[in-house]
Amino acid sequence: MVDLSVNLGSLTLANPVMPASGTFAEGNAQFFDLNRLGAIVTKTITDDIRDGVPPPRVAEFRDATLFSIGIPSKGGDYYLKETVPFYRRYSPPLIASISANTIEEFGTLAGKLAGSGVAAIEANVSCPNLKKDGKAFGMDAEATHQVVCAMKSASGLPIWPKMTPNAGNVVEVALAAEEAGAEALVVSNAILAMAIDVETFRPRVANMMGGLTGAATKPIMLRIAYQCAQAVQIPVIGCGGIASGADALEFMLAGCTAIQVGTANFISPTAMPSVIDELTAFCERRGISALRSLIGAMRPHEPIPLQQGGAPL
Amino acid sequence: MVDLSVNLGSLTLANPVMPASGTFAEGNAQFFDLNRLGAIVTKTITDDIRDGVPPPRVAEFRDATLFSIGIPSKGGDYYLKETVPFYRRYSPPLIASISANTIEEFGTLAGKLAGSGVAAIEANVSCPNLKKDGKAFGMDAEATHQVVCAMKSASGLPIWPKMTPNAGNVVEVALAAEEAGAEALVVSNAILAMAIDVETFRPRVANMMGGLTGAATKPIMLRIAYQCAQAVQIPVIGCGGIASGADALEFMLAGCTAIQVGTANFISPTAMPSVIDELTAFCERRGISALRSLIGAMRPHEPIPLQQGGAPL
Amino acid sequence: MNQAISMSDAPPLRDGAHTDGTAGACAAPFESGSDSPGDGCAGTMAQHLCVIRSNEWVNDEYKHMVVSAPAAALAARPGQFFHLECPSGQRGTAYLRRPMSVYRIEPADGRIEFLYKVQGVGTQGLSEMVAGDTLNALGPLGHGFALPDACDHVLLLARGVGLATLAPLAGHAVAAGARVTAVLSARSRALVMSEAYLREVGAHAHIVLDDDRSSDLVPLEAKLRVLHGSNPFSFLATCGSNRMLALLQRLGAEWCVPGQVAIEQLMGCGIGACHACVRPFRAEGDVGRRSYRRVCWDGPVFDIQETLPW
Amino acid sequence: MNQAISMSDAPPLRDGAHTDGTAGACAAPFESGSDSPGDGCAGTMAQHLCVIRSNEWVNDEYKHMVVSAPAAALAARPGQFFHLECPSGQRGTAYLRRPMSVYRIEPADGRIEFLYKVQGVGTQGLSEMVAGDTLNALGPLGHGFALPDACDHVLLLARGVGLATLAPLAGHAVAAGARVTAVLSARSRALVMSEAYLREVGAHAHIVLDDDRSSDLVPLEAKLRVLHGSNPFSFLATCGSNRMLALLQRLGAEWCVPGQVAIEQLMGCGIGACHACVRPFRAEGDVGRRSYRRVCWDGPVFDIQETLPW
Ligand SMILES: Cc1cc2nc3c(=O)[nH]c(=O)nc-3n(C[C@H](O)[C@H](O)[C@H](O)COP(=O)(O)OP(=O)(O)OC[C@H]3O[C@@H](n4cnc5c(N)ncnc54)[C@H](O)[C@@H]3O)c2cc1C
Ligand SMILES: Cc1cc2nc3c(=O)[nH]c(=O)nc-3n(C[C@H](O)[C@H](O)[C@H](O)COP(=O)(O)OP(=O)(O)OC[C@H]3O[C@@H](n4cnc5c(N)ncnc54)[C@H](O)[C@@H]3O)c2cc1C
Ligand SMILES: Cc1cc2nc3c(=O)[nH]c(=O)nc-3n(C[C@H](O)[C@H](O)[C@H](O)COP(=O)(O)O)c2cc1C
Ligand SMILES: Cc1cc2nc3c(=O)[nH]c(=O)nc-3n(C[C@H](O)[C@H](O)[C@H](O)COP(=O)(O)O)c2cc1C
Ligand code: FES
Ligand code: FES
Repeated sequence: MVDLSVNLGSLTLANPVMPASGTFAEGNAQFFDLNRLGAIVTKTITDDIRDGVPPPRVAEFRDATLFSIGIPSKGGDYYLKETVPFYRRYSPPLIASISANTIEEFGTLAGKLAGSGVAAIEANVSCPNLKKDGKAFGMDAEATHQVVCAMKSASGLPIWPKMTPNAGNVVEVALAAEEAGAEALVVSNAILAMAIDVETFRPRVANMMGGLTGAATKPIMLRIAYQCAQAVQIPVIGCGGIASGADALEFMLAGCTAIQVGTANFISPTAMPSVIDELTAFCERRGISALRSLIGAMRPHEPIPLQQGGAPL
Repeated sequence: MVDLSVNLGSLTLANPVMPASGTFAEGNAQFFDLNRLGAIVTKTITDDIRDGVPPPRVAEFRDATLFSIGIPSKGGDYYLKETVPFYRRYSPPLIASISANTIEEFGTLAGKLAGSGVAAIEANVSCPNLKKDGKAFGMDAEATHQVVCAMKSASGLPIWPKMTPNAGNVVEVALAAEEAGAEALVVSNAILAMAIDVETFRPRVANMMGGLTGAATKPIMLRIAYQCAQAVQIPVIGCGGIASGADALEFMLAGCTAIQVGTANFISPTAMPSVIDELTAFCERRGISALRSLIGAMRPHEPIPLQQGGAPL
Repeated sequence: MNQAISMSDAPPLRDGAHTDGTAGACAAPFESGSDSPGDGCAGTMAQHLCVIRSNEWVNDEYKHMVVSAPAAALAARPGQFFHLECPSGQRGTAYLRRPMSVYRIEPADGRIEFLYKVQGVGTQGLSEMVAGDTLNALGPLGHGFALPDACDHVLLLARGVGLATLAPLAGHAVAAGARVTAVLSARSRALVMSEAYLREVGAHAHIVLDDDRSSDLVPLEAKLRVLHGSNPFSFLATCGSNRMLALLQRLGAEWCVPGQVAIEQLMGCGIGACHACVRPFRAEGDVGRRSYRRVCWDGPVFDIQETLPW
Repeated sequence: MNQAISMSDAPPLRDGAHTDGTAGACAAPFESGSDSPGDGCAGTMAQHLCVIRSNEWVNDEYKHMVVSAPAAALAARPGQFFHLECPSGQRGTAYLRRPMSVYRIEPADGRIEFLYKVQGVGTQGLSEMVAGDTLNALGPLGHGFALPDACDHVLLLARGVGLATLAPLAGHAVAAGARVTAVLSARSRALVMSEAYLREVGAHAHIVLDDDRSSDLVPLEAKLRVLHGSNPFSFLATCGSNRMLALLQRLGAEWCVPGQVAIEQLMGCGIGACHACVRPFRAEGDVGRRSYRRVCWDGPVFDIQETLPW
């Protein structure tokens, strides 16, 4: 029996696999037993009701997708009334994901979720579709710090800010989030990108820019997850292009404690249980009794100085 | 006859197509007549002689590659003695690409190239493999400004700084480069990324991190090229994932004046003449007499307010 | 991927144990606009491994695929769709699945059929599949057509590939005791499909063509008025043309006849999670307010008057 | 992609007009370490469209591909390679090309052959090609083997797929008047390939196996010493094993016999542009200094003493 459990701050998960916010909904419960998951992360909500951006909302590439959805939201009350009860029927901890226009609103909405049965809150400070002075909170270490503080003090719940890969200084933002008391980091959200239809001269998603997600982004997302895991003491939850047990392992070897599966859920709604099965099979084949022993187990190449004396290289 | 010519500051190119630095060398001259190119850009050199990083230097994904080469260089003298004479046999303007450890060294090497027959110099301030306090010049608007000033005053040549997509503030860096007197911007260099072999636990390139290039990166690179083209008045040379005439057009529609072809040269050494042929064919089919009329011709979707009165959406 | 994948029971039922496609299935598995799966159909949505029986060209643009499907997939209703994993083909590999309406469901024969236009990378991959290959079909998904209780005469107005979506409603409506009139619009005679299939299930098929301009809106409207005049429609269903949708909205409002339309949109997940597939709709009872609805989850079949032509 | 693509002239020459593979071609198109193409071979490197004649399994792991190649491709020399565009296969599509040595060149028959191990995505794609398909082969690339002027007895020491690279040197050396001894090392008898081909071109082939431990270094060294004792080698060539390279380096130094080794490395461009394919080498004449050389451009055949086992 392989022990797949991992510790994320105050939470212990049965396994490290959970959905990425916005890529999973109630309908997925039709395809496998949600009790198999390490945790359940819901789509980002705002407290106000939002429609999202106009279609077209998706463009596809050979190994990636460009989505621009714009956080449609039925609001905090609907979430408490409908979404929380739905998922509380399952045992894995329920993680809400929230977004807001101001620091204060982040705090208010987090406070509203306290005591609802939500086990932790993801702070979506990184959504490339929400604009505030053209700059997302997550691009700014100070703003991220404030968001985490506001959410923590208002809710008393574990806060998991989600990094944006569009920031050049992700490590700074990660350190600021840790300092503010974040219990874990989710690394990362989608990468801002665009595409143009050369026949019509129109952007391929109506919002012009969207988030690039899926397999092709994995090497970038892995690099950022590694950089954050190197810098902070709190656990990092890797996200970006994960579709298989091997992908999940790659993030764990780079130092991630848990992982989120996003776009792969669209390709197969049973992607997550498959990832769990593949992690188990890998550990069995390699005789690894506790999956968590692989966290950060990457072995860098030994430095090979070229201009060495007579010693064999 | 379609007019493919474009203006890049003080230079006029017969067409907008040129190789991306480091993806093209003398051997390519075997495959097509280099006189067909808009310009010739050579691999980045440093003034000192460098070996580059240990192998493995390349990892491959379904639609992208991860390279970590590390700027091996035979130095400035070799460049002047061998490389410049080789390419001066061809008519397209020769663009050198240089890198250095300090602002002063950037100036010195640029000065060395003045009067050699080089038509402009690309400033590789963005190479993710060269480290200076762990931060590339191109991540820092002020440092980029200084590099451009130093190169310009030392050489009197047009300076084209090459942006790094790893900076969260690319637009700031672009504006600083413009202010310093750059004649054009190359947008962008490779995206920092990594990959781990889950069987051996080793990074897939020895240097651990490398640059992700190729088709899969195009939507990200296009977004950054668009952001820069929106912000600056000087011409932008798009780069990243371009392999076909349609790809080149996508960057031109987004506001780029010219484009560079990188990894696609590895897949087919005749990728560049094919791009030129496809641009010509597109213009002929669409009755466009001057390709340059397509620069920035993207048409955003009209805003579609959802909560409108009775008017049809 | 060993979760919730059902295998076609081989051999397919060929006689005896006749399972009626309607029994136990529901036209509207989940309440429109709701996120919570209803109880009625829980468990029928799955990734089904269907074995291809045949996959032939019907004309220059369309192929007809017949597969053996497991029981849960056979619960599909007219207007529902499957989200298909498309294999690699000459144009490469589609990253996402592709939605495809059920064109015909024959539970007794353990068979589902698709009629599809070969367009881009995904449908090219589908077109290269041969008998014996396995198709991974996620579904049945979405809300199918819901006929009103008293339903004497059903109009099916289909353009192009819209036919693939409307065709199964013909047999279904006939079985429910209605008269069915199908008006098929196409560029040319060669592109008209399924006339025989529609007649076989008891529908009256009329053809209108671009070739002889009989498909133009003015003659089309005249024809529909004549048909309605001689035998009033009690339900209008359409798919495949924006202009035809607008026409039926106008006529439906004038005649006070309800109707539904099946809509297409680019999709991500197909199961209501990603919100990529939205289109704007008129809010029920409030013509001024618009809101986005998910084609995959709230549709793909919508009330004809609430739908906005695009 | 209409530049510098040459088409195989169909039908291939089958008799008459015998073109000797050596005429007009050069073993070392460009000077090692230089970036400038030499004049000798300018224009022979190109993307050739070769038509597949056959592509068959030779054992459980290896396939043998025979293609019709245009004249410029037929100028390939032993040790040179082609950079192959691999079509999509069951494991997907390789993004970059894959390097493959020429296993046999028959200019008179307009034919080139490859012997390859089916490993990952690229070779899987190659393995699915069938007679009549078109292979896009970039080459011939790199430096082939260069026999010394006075060359009485050539040793070919090959392990596994290294054989594919060494095999064409056998016929070439025999044609140049040398005696050729080939020692083939493999895991088991079933994996020994090309024994017949080597004998056919006049080489003396010896087999050593892991099965019976005859391939172990100690018996192998003893065998080579016996062979050298009875008929001294004037040139040592090897490919495919690090341990065998180290052995030949030691014996070559002891015997004062020159030699060359063909090296593999992951490649990007294959034409000297990207510097991805480097390995460290001892600088000529300076055993202490190492420098990187490009396997594709400065090799893939290198001086045996300058090469570092890895
Ligand atoms: C609910 C539903 C049911 C459908 N039923 C059928 C059917 O029975 N028969 C049939 O032939 N087609 C049907 N379609 C359309 C079908 O899904 C698309 O033709 C298919 O996805 C194209 O994929 P591709 O990879 O071949 O083309 P792509 O390369 O993806 O695109 C080619 C062209 O098709 C358009 N397209 C792509 N996806 C869709 C889509 N989901 N909806 C509309 N247009 C699209 C693109 O915008 C583009 O213009 C249906 C669509 C929906 C939403
Ligand atoms: C100059 C040269 C000549 C070669 N000649 C032959 C030949 O005649 N016959 C033959 O079977 N093979 C030959 N190879 C090796 C061949 O190129 C690789 O087996 C092939 O590229 C693997 O591609 P893949 O997509 O199937 O495997 P991948 O999925 O890319 O990888 C599978 C495994 O093969 C290894 N590999 C991949 N590419 C190379 C490479 N370029 N060199 C060495 N190992 C690699 C990978 O590290 C991995 O372990 C040659 C290599 C070089 C450099
Ligand atoms: C359609 C879609 C909607 C998304 N919505 C959200 C969201 O609401 N909140 C959020 O934090 N991330 C959202 N994301 C980002 C994902 O959670 C995830 O970070 C990203 O897709 C990268 O992972 P992947 O490559 O596995 O998809 C969304 C992604 C997609 C594709
Ligand atoms: C092997 C390799 C070497 C490169 N070397 C350089 C270099 O020396 N200087 C530089 O500015 N960019 C270098 N680049 C980056 C390319 O010029 C280009 O910016 C990048 O590859 C993105 O374009 P692409 O997607 O078309 O390849 C290199 C890229 C590759 C793949
Ligand atoms: S396609 Fe994902 S919600 Fe409809
Ligand atoms: S593979 Fe590019 S230099 Fe050798």
